Amino acid sequence: MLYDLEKIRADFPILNREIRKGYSLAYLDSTATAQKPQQVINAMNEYYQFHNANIHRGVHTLAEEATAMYEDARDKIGRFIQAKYAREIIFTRNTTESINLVAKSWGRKFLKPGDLIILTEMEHHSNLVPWQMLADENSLRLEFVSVNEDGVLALEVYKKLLDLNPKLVAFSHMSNVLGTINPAKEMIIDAHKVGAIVLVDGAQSVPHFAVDVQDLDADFYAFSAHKMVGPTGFGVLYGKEAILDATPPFIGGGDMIKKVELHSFKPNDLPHKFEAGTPAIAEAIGTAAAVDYLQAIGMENIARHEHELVHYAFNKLSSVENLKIFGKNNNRGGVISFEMANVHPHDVAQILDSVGVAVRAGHHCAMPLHEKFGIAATTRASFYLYNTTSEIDRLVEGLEIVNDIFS
Amino acid sequence: MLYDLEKIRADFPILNREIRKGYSLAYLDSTATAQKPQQVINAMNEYYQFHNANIHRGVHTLAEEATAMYEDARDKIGRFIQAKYAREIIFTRNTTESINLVAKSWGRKFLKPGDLIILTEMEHHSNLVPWQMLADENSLRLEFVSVNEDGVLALEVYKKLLDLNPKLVAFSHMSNVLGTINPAKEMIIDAHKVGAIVLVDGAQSVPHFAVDVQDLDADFYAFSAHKMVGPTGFGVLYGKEAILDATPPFIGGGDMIKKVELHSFKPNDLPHKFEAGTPAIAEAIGTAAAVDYLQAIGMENIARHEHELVHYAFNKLSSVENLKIFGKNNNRGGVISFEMANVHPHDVAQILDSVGVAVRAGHHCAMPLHEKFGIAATTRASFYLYNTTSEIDRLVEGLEIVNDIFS
Amino acid sequence: MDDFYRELIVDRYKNPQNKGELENSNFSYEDENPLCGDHIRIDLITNDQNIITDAKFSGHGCAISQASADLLLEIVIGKPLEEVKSISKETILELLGIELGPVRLKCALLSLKVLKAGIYGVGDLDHELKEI
Amino acid sequence: MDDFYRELIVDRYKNPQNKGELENSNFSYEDENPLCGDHIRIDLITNDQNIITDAKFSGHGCAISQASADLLLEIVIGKPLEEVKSISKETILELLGIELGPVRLKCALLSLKVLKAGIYGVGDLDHELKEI
Ligand SMILES: Cc1ncc(COP(=O)(O)O)c(C=O)c1O
Ligand SMILES: Cc1ncc(COP(=O)(O)O)c(C=O)c1O
Repeated sequence: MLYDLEKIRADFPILNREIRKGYSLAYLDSTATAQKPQQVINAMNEYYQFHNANIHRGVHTLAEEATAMYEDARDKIGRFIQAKYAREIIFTRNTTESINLVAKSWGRKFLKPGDLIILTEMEHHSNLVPWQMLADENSLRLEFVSVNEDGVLALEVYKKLLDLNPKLVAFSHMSNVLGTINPAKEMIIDAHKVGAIVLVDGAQSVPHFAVDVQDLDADFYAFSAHKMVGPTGFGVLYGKEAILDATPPFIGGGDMIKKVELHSFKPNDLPHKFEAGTPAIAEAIGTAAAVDYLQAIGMENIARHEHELVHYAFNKLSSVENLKIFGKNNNRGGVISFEMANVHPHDVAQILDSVGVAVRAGHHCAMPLHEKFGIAATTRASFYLYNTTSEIDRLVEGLEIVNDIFS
Repeated sequence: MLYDLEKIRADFPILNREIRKGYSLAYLDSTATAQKPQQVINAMNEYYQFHNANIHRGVHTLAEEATAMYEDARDKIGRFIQAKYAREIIFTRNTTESINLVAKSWGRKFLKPGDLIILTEMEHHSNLVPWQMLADENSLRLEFVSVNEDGVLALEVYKKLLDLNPKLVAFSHMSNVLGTINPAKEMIIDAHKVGAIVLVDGAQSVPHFAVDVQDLDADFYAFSAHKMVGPTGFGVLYGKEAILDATPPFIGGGDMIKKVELHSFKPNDLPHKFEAGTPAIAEAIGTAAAVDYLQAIGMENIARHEHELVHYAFNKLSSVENLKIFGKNNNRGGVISFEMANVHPHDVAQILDSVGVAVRAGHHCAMPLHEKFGIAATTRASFYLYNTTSEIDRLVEGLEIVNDIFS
Repeated sequence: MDDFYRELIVDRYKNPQNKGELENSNFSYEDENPLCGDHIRIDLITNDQNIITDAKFSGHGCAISQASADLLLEIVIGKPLEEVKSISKETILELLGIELGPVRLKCALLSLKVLKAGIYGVGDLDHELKEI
Repeated sequence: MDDFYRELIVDRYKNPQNKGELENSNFSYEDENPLCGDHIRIDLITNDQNIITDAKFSGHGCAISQASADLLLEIVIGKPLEEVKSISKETILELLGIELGPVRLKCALLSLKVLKAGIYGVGDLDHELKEI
């Protein structure tokens, strides 16, 4: 036992819910969003009930407390991913906004017509559409690292693309469809050799294993709180100080300024330069509580627990007829996407739901990847720190029912 | 009595706090951010504890419930400001992001070099900096409606500026410094006569009196949840359907697309086109609960209560020596900014804090307005539905202490 | 388990009666559900009096979207184009005989959306569904 | 009320001992607190051995920022430029004799920030204060 699973599960009120008559919830959809422990909910309640105030600009007790709590959250989150300075941590709404911030402020300034961006075929739309928009606007070129049959990036293709001298490389640390964990550190070393800036989409990595942005030497790193047992409405962009300093502001308004006259303004210092308007204060505090929660269990333990679950699931699923798993590689997180012959994933998910098993069905915001494999949608089961092998048994039982109904 | 003030106050846990030894909290800083009733906190807790899931893309029970709760929130918020269609309601992080969305998507597409934008001298930085950034980028001109000595817009100047054929007029419905309520409906009629599009910054209006965007005929209307007893991290942009339809997307990523290929994407329909990535789901639900809360009291009652408080305060403050109020006009909300001769507003606020009275000191994100009046900062007391006359008495007592210390 | 997958739905999904394409159709419309990529195309043949004499759907999707397309076409064949206007969300749900949440509703209504958008112009159904 | 406004602070605010400008200063730096618009400028005169022989501050601000500027200059006069490096947040708080939250801390440290930024370059103090 890596940790006391029953004790952990008791922290998550939703896991006790009878979701369908006679069926408790088996939540296998944490890749979409994670459930929240009472500790995270309590941290936000405590803020609202005892300390709520607007920050940075007030001198009364509540404003001082709220400001300290908000900036302490930045410290804690920065330490969690091993950032060097707290001011390298920019608060956003989600991974998507973090990536857009880079595209629309750093990208619009530093990428010129004809410049090349390298992405991969396994990107989430959030790490695809912002670059398409920018490419359209600034006449950039996009090239894609292909994905092999086993769901792994074709690194030889990556190396060839690097020879074309890209200005930016952007890829996800872990795929939300295939579960593949990409060799980020090596990919960044190679990209830096040709002088490219690297953005890593960490939406699926930060929640699931220990991330050290300094060791990775990532230039930008983006992730969301809601996938790491934290609140909705909160995301993070890490950026190296020198790069963020050179990047113009994104959203304009209160707090991101040093001085405003009618016709001009002077931007504030990092990190405030990128945080305009009243920020998500309660959410920052909730995310800090999520970091505390994850660290108390230990990211290594979480990663190992998920590893055990995914192998248990592989084993069990191999006995289910008509089922085909995508991306059976080994260096992976707790995500399994599959197809059932002749049954649409929506129907699979709906039938599983009727026995209390929550999985996702669809393109998982990765249409090009599905396109590549010639399918419109898959069913996805994903695991997190609170999942159990018996929930996987229930998944398998549900899939047998699917086979019964559609046979 | 408009409503049972003691019963209302009991809904706000923070108001019971002993904030300084021997002093309970007198919170006179709602213009910065409002306190939250337990009902709003509970609505978010309930979501996290029983219904938390990612929305729109899931078919399991939790995802269906969360999607319904999120979209019901849109309906409710839309009805609250009398929007015609739910899809005219775009969810953002705050007023600031709402205004930036308009500047960076509508503005960048429709405003051409040489085009004129009319703003006012009393704008919050959030309704100033985005237009400065856009003006800089697209070579636009900015003109400002001046503010009279009594804190009221010079409407004759406004009419003259309209003769210059602006493409956009943007102003706040109510000033967060002067408390002035601007004649939005008349200003919009006049602007529309010359074919201008009108954006109203409703950060201070929506929380404090009934707003009807259709009656106003506003083209865009922006506001924040945290100022209307709702959560942090949540804002709204209302836009007329036809205008939003013609506006290109802003943030790119998941959920805002209909279809994605490697090199191109097709945007989704309204409102999703403008909501990329996992949105602030709990916050949408919390904001809907805030709307319920405000409506149960009645916006007319809230406006009248604040009106009574502000007149009581005017009366009381007139007896305080060395005190000068800014903008003593009558058509105003519950905001009073003032100066104490020879005492810096920070010191005023700090001494007030030592007796439990929370006010704000600074430029209130309206530097140009302060510049115009030749002062760097003011002290601001503001009132909301939960404030009492005895809290105003405590403010006055605190100001007497300020006079004692610095005399 | 509940009766979610009523026999009718699975049956219509496996053995659709109005699936296919019409060579000589007067109208042909298509659209997709952005949430899952499901795609439906509807071909219609109308006569001089604007009565729908034949209709077929093609594309791919889940049992709900396929079955509801199949059932929808069954009731429109023989009707004047005008009458399609009166077909509502409720009509479809009655045909299917089940209750649906907002996400699955989109699957069930995709064919109706395609049909109405084609006949009356894009957006019309959206108005009807989402108006406050 | 608590002793927040210690006599020392109000006294230094009302009767500063190092306020003014120096015509023949070797160094002159200024900056503002973006949160409140407070502005401080510091003029320094140093001799051949890089010892600070005179210093004055000007600008406007709250009692905390003015008093801490006044007290800061008192301790730097007569010291080598190099020693300014060793003046920390704690030194200032000790001089003031009070505790401060993060917002008011910015007021108290504005003069130190101006002084250090001028001598060692912008950003240096920020590093020291906010490093994780
Ligand atoms: C008039 C006005 N506009 C805009 C804003 C900005 O609101 P937010 O900080 O929620 O974006 C405020 C609040 O500070 C305001 O009072
Ligand atoms: C790999 C990856 N990138 C980006 C995202 C987008 O995250 P968010 O929706 O929180 O912006 C997700 C989550 O859906 C993801 O899995």
